Amino acid sequence: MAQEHCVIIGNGPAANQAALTLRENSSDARITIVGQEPFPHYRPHLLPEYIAGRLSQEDLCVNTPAFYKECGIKVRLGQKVVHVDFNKRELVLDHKEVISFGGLIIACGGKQRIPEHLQVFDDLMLTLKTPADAAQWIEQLSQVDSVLIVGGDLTSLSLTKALLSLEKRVIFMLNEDSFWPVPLCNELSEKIKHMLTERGVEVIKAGRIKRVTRVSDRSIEVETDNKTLRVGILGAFFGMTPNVKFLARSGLDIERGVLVDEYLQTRFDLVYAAGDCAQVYHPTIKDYWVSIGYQNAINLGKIAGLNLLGGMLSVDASPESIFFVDGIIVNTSWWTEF
Amino acid sequence: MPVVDVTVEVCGMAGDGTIAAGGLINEAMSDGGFSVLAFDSYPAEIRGFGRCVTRSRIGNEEIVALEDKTHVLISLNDEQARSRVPFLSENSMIFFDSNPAVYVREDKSLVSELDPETILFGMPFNDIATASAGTTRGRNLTALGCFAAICGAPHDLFRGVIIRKFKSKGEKVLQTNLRSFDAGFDYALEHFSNRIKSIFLIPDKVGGPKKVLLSGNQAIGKAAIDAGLKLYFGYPITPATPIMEYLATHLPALGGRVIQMEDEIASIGAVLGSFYAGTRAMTATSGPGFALMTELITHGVMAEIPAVIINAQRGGPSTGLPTKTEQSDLHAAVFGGPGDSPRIVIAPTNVAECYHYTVKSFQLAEKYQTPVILLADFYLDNRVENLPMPEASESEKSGSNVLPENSLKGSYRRYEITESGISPRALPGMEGFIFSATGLEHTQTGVPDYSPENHMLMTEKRHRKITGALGDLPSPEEFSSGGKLDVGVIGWGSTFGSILEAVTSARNRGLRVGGLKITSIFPFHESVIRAFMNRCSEILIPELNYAGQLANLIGYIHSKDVVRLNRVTGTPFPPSAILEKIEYLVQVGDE
Amino acid sequence: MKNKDRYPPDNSISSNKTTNNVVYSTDPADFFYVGVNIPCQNACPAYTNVPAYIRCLYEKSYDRSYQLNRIVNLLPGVLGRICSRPCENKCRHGEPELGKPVGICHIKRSAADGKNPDQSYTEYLFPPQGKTVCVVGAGPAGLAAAHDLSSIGFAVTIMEALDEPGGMLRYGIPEFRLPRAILKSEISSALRIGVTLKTGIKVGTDVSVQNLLDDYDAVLIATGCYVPRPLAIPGEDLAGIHSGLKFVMQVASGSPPRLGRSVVVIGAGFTAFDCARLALRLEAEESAICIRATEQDLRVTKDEILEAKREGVKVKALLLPQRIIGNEKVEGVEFVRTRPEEVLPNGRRRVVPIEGSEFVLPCDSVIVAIGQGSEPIASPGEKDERGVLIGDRITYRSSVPNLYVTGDFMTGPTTVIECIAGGRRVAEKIAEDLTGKKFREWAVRLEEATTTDRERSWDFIPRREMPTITPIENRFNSIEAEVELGFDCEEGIKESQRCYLCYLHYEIDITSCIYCRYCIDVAPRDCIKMVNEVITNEAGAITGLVETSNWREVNAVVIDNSRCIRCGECIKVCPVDCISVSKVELVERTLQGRRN
Amino acid sequence: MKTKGKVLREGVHRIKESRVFDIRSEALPTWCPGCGYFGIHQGLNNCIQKLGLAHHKVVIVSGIGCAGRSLFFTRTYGLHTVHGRTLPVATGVKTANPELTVFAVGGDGDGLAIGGGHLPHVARRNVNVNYLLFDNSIYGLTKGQPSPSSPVGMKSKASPSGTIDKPLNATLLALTYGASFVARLFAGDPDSICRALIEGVQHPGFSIFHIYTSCVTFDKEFKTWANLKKWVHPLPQDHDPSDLRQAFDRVLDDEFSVGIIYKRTDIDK
Repeated sequence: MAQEHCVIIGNGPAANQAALTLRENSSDARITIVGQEPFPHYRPHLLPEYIAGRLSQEDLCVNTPAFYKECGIKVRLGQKVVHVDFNKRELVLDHKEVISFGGLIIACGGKQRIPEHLQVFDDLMLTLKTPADAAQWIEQLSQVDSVLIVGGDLTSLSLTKALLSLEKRVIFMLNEDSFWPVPLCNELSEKIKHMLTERGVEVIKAGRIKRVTRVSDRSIEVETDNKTLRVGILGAFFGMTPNVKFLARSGLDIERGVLVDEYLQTRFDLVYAAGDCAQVYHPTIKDYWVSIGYQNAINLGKIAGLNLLGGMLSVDASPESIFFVDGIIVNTSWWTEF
Repeated sequence: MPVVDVTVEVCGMAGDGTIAAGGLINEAMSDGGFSVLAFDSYPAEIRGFGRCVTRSRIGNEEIVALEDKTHVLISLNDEQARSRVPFLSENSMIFFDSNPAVYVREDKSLVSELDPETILFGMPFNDIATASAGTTRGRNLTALGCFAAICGAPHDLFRGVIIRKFKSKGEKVLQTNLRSFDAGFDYALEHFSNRIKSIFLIPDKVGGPKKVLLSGNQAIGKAAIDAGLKLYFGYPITPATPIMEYLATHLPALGGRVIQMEDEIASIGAVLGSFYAGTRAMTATSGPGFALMTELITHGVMAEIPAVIINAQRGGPSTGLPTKTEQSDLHAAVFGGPGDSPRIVIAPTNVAECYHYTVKSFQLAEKYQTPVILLADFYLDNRVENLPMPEASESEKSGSNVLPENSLKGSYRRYEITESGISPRALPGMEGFIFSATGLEHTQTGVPDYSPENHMLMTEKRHRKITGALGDLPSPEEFSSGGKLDVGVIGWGSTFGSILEAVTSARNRGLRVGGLKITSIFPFHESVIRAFMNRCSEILIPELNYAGQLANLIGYIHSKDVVRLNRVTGTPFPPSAILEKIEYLVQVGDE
Repeated sequence: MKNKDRYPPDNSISSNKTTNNVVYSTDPADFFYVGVNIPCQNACPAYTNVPAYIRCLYEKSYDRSYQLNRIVNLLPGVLGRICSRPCENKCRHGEPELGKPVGICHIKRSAADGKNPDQSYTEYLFPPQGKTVCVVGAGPAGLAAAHDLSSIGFAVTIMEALDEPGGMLRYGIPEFRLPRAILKSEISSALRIGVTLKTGIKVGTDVSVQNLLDDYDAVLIATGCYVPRPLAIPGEDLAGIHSGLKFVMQVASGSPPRLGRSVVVIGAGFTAFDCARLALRLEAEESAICIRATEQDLRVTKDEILEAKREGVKVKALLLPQRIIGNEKVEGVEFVRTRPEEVLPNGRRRVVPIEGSEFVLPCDSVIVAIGQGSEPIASPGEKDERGVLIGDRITYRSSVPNLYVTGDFMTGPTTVIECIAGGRRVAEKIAEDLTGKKFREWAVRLEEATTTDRERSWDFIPRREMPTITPIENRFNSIEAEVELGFDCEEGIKESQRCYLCYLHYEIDITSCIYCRYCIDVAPRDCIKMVNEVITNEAGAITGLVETSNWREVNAVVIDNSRCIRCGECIKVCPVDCISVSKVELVERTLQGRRN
Repeated sequence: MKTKGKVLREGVHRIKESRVFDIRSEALPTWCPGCGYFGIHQGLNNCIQKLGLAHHKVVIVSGIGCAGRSLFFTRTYGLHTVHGRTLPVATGVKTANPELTVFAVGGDGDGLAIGGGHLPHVARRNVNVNYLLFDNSIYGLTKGQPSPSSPVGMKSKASPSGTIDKPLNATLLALTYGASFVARLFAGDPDSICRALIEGVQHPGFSIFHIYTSCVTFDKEFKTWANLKKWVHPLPQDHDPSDLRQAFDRVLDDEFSVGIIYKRTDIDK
């Protein structure tokens, strides 16, 4: 293994932790990180701060390119994996380059989840996952003064803070689907509602969204069961779903995410998954969970790295941070921040 | 306005439309008011090991040389473009086809070579082009469209140029190209909207005189026409062919003719014949062809028939490196050929000089009745600069040094020995001046004569004539703050641009350094050069040849050995290399 | 009728006016070729000549396009809506890097929508054979069999237990997916050639199979699968539990049961999705489908899943029901988590329940749609353990002379197109058994072509999505409203342009090739190869190419038709015209037919 | 007609068995895809194979130009000379070692323009050199200037208003110069090239093969594949190659009849 080519799909916390772990424990492995985004590894949960102007893009970055050169880790940015052939042990990039791998760690993270019935309005909603998204927010915020947030998840809360600091009018539609990843039990819903209204956010209940239309380049009309609202920006926050579409035909077990055992191993030799894209089956809780959040990602990345090198570490289920959402169990380390 | 200084490369296989794409970039940027210096290199096989690269340095201040580093690379063929990766600057931008016909393994892929900080713009050029125009023929334009969109170059700026370039090729071709370009432009806007970089901020009003894009070859062609060229004889050879092609397009309208001969031997012969009969003619060739010509050139020296020969130098002996640049014909030009055969050799250093010295060559050739060789080179001939349209004054062109009719006093001596060494020239058809020109050693009347006295007299006369021409030749030009200099850099031909850039940046760093540009290769201004050398503690002569041919020619003038800096990479001299050497010399000088 | 002699008596694209030289081959190598190189036609149980009918649609000859379907599938309008589309999974346009598969099924519907309504289809009829056949069951299999038997010249009677013909199509598929008018008209066009239809007769009770055997020369049982398979878990008898099929049938006959607020559907097939979607059209507010494996493993079409989700249906994966909770009325279902294992040969995913991962999903009613089994009929002949008559998968014979079985009744639940194919095959067999003659045969039709019929730019047309009723709310206004609206003429043609026309076969004549590689230079992908050797199977069909880039070893330049996207660029440039194109189609030929 | 699986396999196998391509280089030719030179290359290779010539006993001498590259793609002894001087060098090789089979190859520019002066003399001397003149009527390597065999009026960057010089007819020249074996061929028909070469090689004396071919990259109008295929046709059955007068008549009447046009029979071996 040690001499073979270890490829890591993804450039998030899990991916980078995995890469560094591999490097620390195997000096001569050839390591490549393939990241879909053009940005170097950054801290996604700080994006709202960046939007608020309190951080620069540099502040978001974790390491410098030079750092990776020193570690002898090849980083490919803005390159998308479109297919993985586990028999030939090759992966194909969207510009049709074929890369062979000995070991593989899938840590491609999650992508913004939009409920099917809202997908038709995709291009009218803003989400927040990448610096590119942030740039869009910054650009549009300069022109509008009101924002409607539907769904609501942990990102949306920190974003709300940022928006308030920019003196924007924020409306929060709390009852769109479940609050994610935390199930919106009344007690918690009240807690959040209180927290928001205290800060001057209008929290409304408006039922399902029926229609979204752009009336002018500065305003969008949102029609729900019982309301019609005009706002500058419509922000959709339904949390993450693992970003594993490209594995569909590969023969890997995919449900919400890549199904792995507690050692993060897939059905294939030397192929592991870590971070937001892994759906881990855990014997102690007798169920699958998808872990969300920076800290979890780092832990999983480390374990995947070590196990790929022959380790037998199992992930801990940290039961106190597990929630049942949308038919799957979610393990997050973010929610405790509130 | 921020300083713009960007080097853009298009790289592809010959046949990919690489050169065309590069040309469009230059035109557009020139129209946009930038100064442009561009240089293409294309292969000896049309599709063989056929790498084509165009490099355009674009800036809003004057540009005298190429940059070593590339900031934008447009790849029309990834396998070829891989070779350009080492030349990329940090955070460079790459445009490449994201959906090539076949899958590529990691070790053959362009992208795999790149640093993470490289900014990737992968777009399916082929598909976009085909989808928009039904053919992949316009994929180079598609790539250009993407480039234009991303770099914030105005859409209509490029469209304007494309229309100008292709309308003659018929509506179909034009539309194909426009559609392909637009498709690329729109695709980029749609898919990379968040990554647009406004690099090329076009100044609202373009200052100064209207500039035109000229290659060295075009400048030479135009100069010849302005100088009253009537006949051109030539044989296709890289890199001189474009001169013939330029003249073939423009000369006939002015009553001149371009005649493609069966080889260089015939070409120079016809040129001599034409001048003999009093018509200005020219031929252009490169090393191999020039070698064929030497015998007839010396015939011109001997028979004192004017001729203008352009030698666009390329690389290596024999067929050598037909598509690479080198300055290794200096010896051949000055000394090549049988016997003592002094001839005038001039070497321009930029496109403007290509123009003015070509004009001058005709004047000198006729005044001194001898072949004049203009030493250009691949880089100088094919580089494109934008400059105000050059014009030649009457005094620059005029004078054929032919005796007026009925001016005969006594008997006519075609090869009369005079103080200047210049003999009275007459043309066939003039009454009472009948004479025979011959390549045999001859008397003042042109009668063959091998007597020792005669040969000594005549040889001496022919040399005196050439030395005397010095007064009419462009004198060396110095670039320094005067006074004592730690290092003096002397150069010629296309290399001098790089020298000037190096010297300038050295001076900006406070070094006592100066440059001397020599354009008169033979005869040369010994006294001027000596004066300069005496003020310098070190003399550095960078040349694109192995032997240091200029150093060999003028080195003896310096009190101590001159420092040679020689390169035979086939590529233009990188300013950085010269700067490095200068700094080194200054250092050792201090110790 | 003008179009009578416009086309040859087989389902091939070309008009028989063609001067091109045509050959019918039954060489196994040619069948193999079709299997590999015309993936869509090969994937279709009825071997529909897909490229041909798509091409016809492009040429706006809707009638011919419809007929090409109708020859092998007597319900094109129906299948154009509810087919399970095995062809699209195999479509070459869907290969990685080539985009999405052609909307073959949608185009089929366009042909049906576009064809001249009062243009009745030309049948190829044989003289009367003076024999009688009784077909039991008017579902897709029965109808297909009855139609073919009748066209071959038998006097055919169909006995149908329910009031209307169509079987599952009529009762098992909700109207919002399949409007009844379409079904009616296509069934009557199938029966118009002289089939007698008797409805409301339940064979086995109203009349015995033995009687039928006495009255008819042959009897065919095609009564399908109507016996819901039970979950076989505790609590299945509680109130509020419905069988999927029965539920759909109740809705279809206008008497839907009460469901309550939240519905859990157990099952992974079309019926399960129909139930979940119907539930939302009735009183239910929440409707969740619970599947044992993952969404990946679902057999229903992607559109089906998407539309269901857009309507608010939730899909909950990796769940195995353990028992149903509640006293006399359903209160919830207890599930256990599963872990997916390997994919079984039958394409199904094996799952293992995870010890101790049980949990309860509360709900008001449960719909069990995990498939059905055949209903035993009192009849002579060998039966299986469930008492269902056994039929031979090749001969379709039962152990009793002149008694045949087909369709889902024989195979268990399959797809509509499989049933239609089965119906046609059994018809052939019965005809052969009764007359000792062969009436139709499959052959590979090869025809020299001159043009490629395609433009490269068509390859970049994006797949047209099927327009549906939006906003979603409007779907719930009426329970019949068909959700999919169908392509308009333009969309249909645009989509049909996307088809690569894989019936085109490109070939380089190596005896005149000069190896100049011009074709490779213009090829859009690695479809033309420098080859050292060609590998074939014992039938003599190409199974592999040994490539090389060593000039010394390049023995031939070969077009790999399994990679070729039929763009025709190579033909345009070949200096020595050594590339030929021909049309290769799998067609069914009428052997001694007579037209009516 | 069938889908030719078996046929194809056997065909390819036959080629493989014949080892006809052993003489090729490993590297792919650098000619543009579609270049007619591939056809000639094919014919030459087949000829060497069919004659069973030992590869090391074969020398190919070539000039400058695309045609000049041939020898890099054929594994025999090769000598790449300067522009237009092919024939003299080939003469030297042959006279120095008569045991060698010598092929001289060059384009129309190389053979009719710069080297045009050499053809008459090598023909006069009747040196046993086999000269393949690749005639695509254009300068390919210098990007499409007119060549001596370009038709009157051919437009190019070097002749924007069309050439006015009459084209040379290599076959006619060869006859006129007294070449003892003259064949005119078409690059699109490697078999007949091969057959003619075999006869030419066996012919004791100078043989010239004037081969019409196409430059797909620069000639879009004149000698395109389409046109050549239209124009070229075999010599009439009754043509008698031993009759010089008839040969002249053929060539004068018809520019595009291909085959062995003249073969002097009165040479003692």
